[in-house]
Amino acid sequence: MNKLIPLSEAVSQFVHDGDSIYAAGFTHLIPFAAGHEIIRQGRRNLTLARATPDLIYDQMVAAGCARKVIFSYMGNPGVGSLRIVRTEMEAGRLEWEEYSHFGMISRLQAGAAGLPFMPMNQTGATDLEHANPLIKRVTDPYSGREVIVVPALNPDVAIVHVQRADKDGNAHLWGIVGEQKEVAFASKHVLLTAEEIVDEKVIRSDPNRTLIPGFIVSAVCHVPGAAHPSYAQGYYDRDNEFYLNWDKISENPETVKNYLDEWVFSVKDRDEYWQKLGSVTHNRLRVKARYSEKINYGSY
Amino acid sequence: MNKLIPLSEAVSQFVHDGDSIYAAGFTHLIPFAAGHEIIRQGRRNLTLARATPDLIYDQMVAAGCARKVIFSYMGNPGVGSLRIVRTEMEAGRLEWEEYSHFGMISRLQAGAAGLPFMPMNQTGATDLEHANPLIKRVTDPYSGREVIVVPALNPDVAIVHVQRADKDGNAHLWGIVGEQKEVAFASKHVLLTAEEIVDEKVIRSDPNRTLIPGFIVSAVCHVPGAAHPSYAQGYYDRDNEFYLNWDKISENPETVKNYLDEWVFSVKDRDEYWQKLGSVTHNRLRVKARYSEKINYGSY
Amino acid sequence: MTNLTSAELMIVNAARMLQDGDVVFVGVGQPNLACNLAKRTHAPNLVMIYEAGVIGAEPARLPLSIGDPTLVSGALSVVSMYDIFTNYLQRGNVDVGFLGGAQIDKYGNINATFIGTDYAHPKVRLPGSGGAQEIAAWANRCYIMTPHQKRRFPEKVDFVTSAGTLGGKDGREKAGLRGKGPIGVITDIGILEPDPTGELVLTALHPGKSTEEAINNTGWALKVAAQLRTTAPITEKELGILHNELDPTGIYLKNNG
Amino acid sequence: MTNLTSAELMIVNAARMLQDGDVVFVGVGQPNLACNLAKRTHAPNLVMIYEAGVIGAEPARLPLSIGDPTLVSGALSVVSMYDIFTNYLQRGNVDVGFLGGAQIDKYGNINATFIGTDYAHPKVRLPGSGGAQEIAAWANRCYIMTPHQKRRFPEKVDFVTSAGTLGGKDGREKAGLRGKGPIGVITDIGILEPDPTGELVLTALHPGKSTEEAINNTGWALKVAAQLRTTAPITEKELGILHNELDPTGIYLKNNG
Repeated sequence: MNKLIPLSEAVSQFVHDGDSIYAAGFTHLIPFAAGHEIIRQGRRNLTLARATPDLIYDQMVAAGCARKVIFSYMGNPGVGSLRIVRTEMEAGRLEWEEYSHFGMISRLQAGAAGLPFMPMNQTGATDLEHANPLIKRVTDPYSGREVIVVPALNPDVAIVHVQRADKDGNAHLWGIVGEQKEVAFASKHVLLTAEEIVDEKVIRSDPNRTLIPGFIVSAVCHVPGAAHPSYAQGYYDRDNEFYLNWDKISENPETVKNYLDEWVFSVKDRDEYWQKLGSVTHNRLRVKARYSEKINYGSY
Repeated sequence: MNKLIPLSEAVSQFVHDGDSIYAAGFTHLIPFAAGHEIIRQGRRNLTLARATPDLIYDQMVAAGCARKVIFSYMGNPGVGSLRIVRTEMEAGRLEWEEYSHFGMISRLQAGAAGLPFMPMNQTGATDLEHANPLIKRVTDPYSGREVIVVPALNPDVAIVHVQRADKDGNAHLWGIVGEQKEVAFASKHVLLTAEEIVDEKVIRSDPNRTLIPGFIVSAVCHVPGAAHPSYAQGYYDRDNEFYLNWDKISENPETVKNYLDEWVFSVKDRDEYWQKLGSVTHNRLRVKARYSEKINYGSY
Repeated sequence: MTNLTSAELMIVNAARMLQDGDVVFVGVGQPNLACNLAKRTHAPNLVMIYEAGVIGAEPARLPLSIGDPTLVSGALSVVSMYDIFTNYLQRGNVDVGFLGGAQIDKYGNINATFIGTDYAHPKVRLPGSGGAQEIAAWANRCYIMTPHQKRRFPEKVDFVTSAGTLGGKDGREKAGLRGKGPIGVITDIGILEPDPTGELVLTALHPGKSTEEAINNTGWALKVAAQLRTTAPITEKELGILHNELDPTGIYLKNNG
Repeated sequence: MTNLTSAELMIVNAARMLQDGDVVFVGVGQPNLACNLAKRTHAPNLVMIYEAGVIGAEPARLPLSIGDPTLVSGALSVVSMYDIFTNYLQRGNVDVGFLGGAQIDKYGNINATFIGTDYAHPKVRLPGSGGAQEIAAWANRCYIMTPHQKRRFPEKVDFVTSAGTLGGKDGREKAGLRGKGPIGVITDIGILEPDPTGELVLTALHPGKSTEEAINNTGWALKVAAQLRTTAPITEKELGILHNELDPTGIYLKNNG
């Protein structure tokens, strides 16, 4: 079934005030375009879950979209502090719920699998367990020892950016595939953005590469460059310079406001954003090709 | 580290009387060559675990290698009864332990993950739970409802056949990848057979395709055709004719003995077995190429 | 339309129960033919998935096993068995499952494990669950295709490999099962469906079949629904697709069991 | 060999603790440099894995983040985060983990969560665990690289993000942890290692550093091992690889903390 619609329409249709959102991607394929569209459409009281809130949630929190964050590492990866989320937490203006990476991904795995919880072995570090009452214990009936358990996470909306998908939403991903599959299966709706929309034949040429099947997808949007300043393996590089710049921008509410005005509110969509980045940035992020060796599935 | 050795040496070094074995592969890539080598070397009192015992365990049970089977579907897939295993079970000469497919694969998933158990939702069918005391219940601390749990399965030896591996054991698999990854991580030793030994560069050209990393592998053996009468996607077809023939062969202990004499004990190795199959069979199983579309990882 | 085989009657009537867009957990043999027939008639967007991990197969030939390589080449996706049973089945992404077994009882419980009275000493040992235990519990709805024979329809199965209606909708909800369970048993005489208490009753007969035939070939006192239907006659088109396209050598069409 | 930076001292001494064939859970920055240095000197078969899911990376440039695309292209394998934390880390397939945090206490407990007295009202909110809680528990052995400063070495951390020695080997075994925990803290003054009770004591000094320096920069009464070693001088070869090959622009080498 053809689910190809513009991103603005997908956000308007599937993201509502008060929803819980999981914008997927561990460093890789972070769906910034959808995040910006949510800011533009002025959503409020969202619960924003991500292992690493990253710049995308720092910006959404700055724009006033969020009531709460759920996370396992609240930093600007490779740079340092995630200033806005941190400030709001320290000021008591933002609720939060915290796990380790493994706790977070176990919640998603349970959610994807249709299980009520997932077990994890003990770590000897019990302070987080005391701080977060959703982290519980269960006795292993085989050894009599306790394991740690976390409850399933089933967000209202998964936002997943992929390298290529067909118009039905069958998606190929490669490179770091962090928690994309788990988030897609765990969520009630899946909003997909893709660097390329390809013919179904391309997807069917390599079925082991399809991590997300179309029939769990609600909307497919063709949005090249959607991950910038994050990256899409094989398409463009991570904009490390911007990650460093954000550390400066986010020091001051005024510069943050200016950034949002200029790069989110004043641009219509990701196309305009990408053009605005300019050729110097385009060239800096350009990547030379390095292809996989083909494999033979055989004609049976 | 180069782990490339002949299959006879790998079996002699890593498979011992009394071991628990999991020969992996759901219909696809079933490691028949290793099974035959274990029969030739006369191993005894093995515990043979597989979701579907398939012909490989029917033959190993016939040859007297096994003390016990652990399974979830004891049939000749697509044909009917698995006569030898069935007869031995009915006669009380073979111990068994039984799960559903999901129970079996959950045991492997727990074993691979380093967890003591995995939870599964209730199915309303409780007779197997009563027949197998290893299937237990745990109370979900979030809902107060019970879930079913199964204990980790950690076989002594995983036997896994793959399409291509480098000499260190880094392995690419495609097509049906049933439980190969889980079995490899769950087991104490991994014995790998491969259709092709390729340069490490081929593996590194497509890291998302590598399901088994070399550092968990004990031995790598170059054994083309190792899966016959099962198949290797892209290399040769499933020998459905033989699966149908086995239904006849296995009706009678005499014809089984003759089969083992002719096809296992009287051939030195898989090369000789493959030659003995002859050109008519080779032609019947030959597969025309159908390649995946390449992907671009980018040169960073 | 006389001289229809049992296989034809069951396959065509099963195909008609499938809806466009259904995600179906397919077995080999007759269920596979039913799905492919539905896909070529009223349900072009039906998605076939297999417990071996194949999603959206478009087999170029009739597969002998659920792990046949023809299911893989050109499929939409191939995933691990763990993913199939968790992300697909347990999570509720499977609309329809097909079930079968040596015995089906009054409440839709199925036995595919053993015949006898003692699990440890089976008179006849059957293959066991495979995926059936979970399919019966978690697919949104399940169908059973089976020849209508007394020995296949005992009042109570020797072993419950997969759960039936558990006393109807409430019983399954109370047991925490997400799917509706076996909502249709398609035989070569007619169709059985659970009444509100979960008991399988005769709700339809194929043209030319009688209530007596159904009752006489059932191991419990089979009730007949107040509004007994007659299934629509099988069309030449349906038979044509089955015989000319799907199973030209008649591997599964001539098989009556 | 005077005028060595803190970074050089820590990176080279950490590299020397790695063994050939070790599977190392690598962080970016200094641990990444230590691993690459070891790989180019005494441990050519060291396997670098990253919590982002990358196994056997051979980065062509210095990665800024643990999810950098240069780690992926040409890696041996790339897997999901769930697999990294289960099949690799929890299963016991990781030999070495690197840990870091704002506070490290007498028993090797690390705080990377918050500074203050009330979790719900942090004075300074830090990033939190990321992978650290599980790395500290399940990697076979862990190393910590940190500048030797009193505020970083309090007697007791404000929050235990990752567990330390838990009273030594027995304590960790009793708690059901598979790894040995933090067995070496490499600072710019020397090396701390747990004694049999799990308390971190000074076991080595870098050339030219003194016991007093170490004691004065530690927040608890630091004990000195009976057999205090001096670490081997850093060689020109080691420095050459670091400055000419691994971090030519000095991003992590000039950083003293």
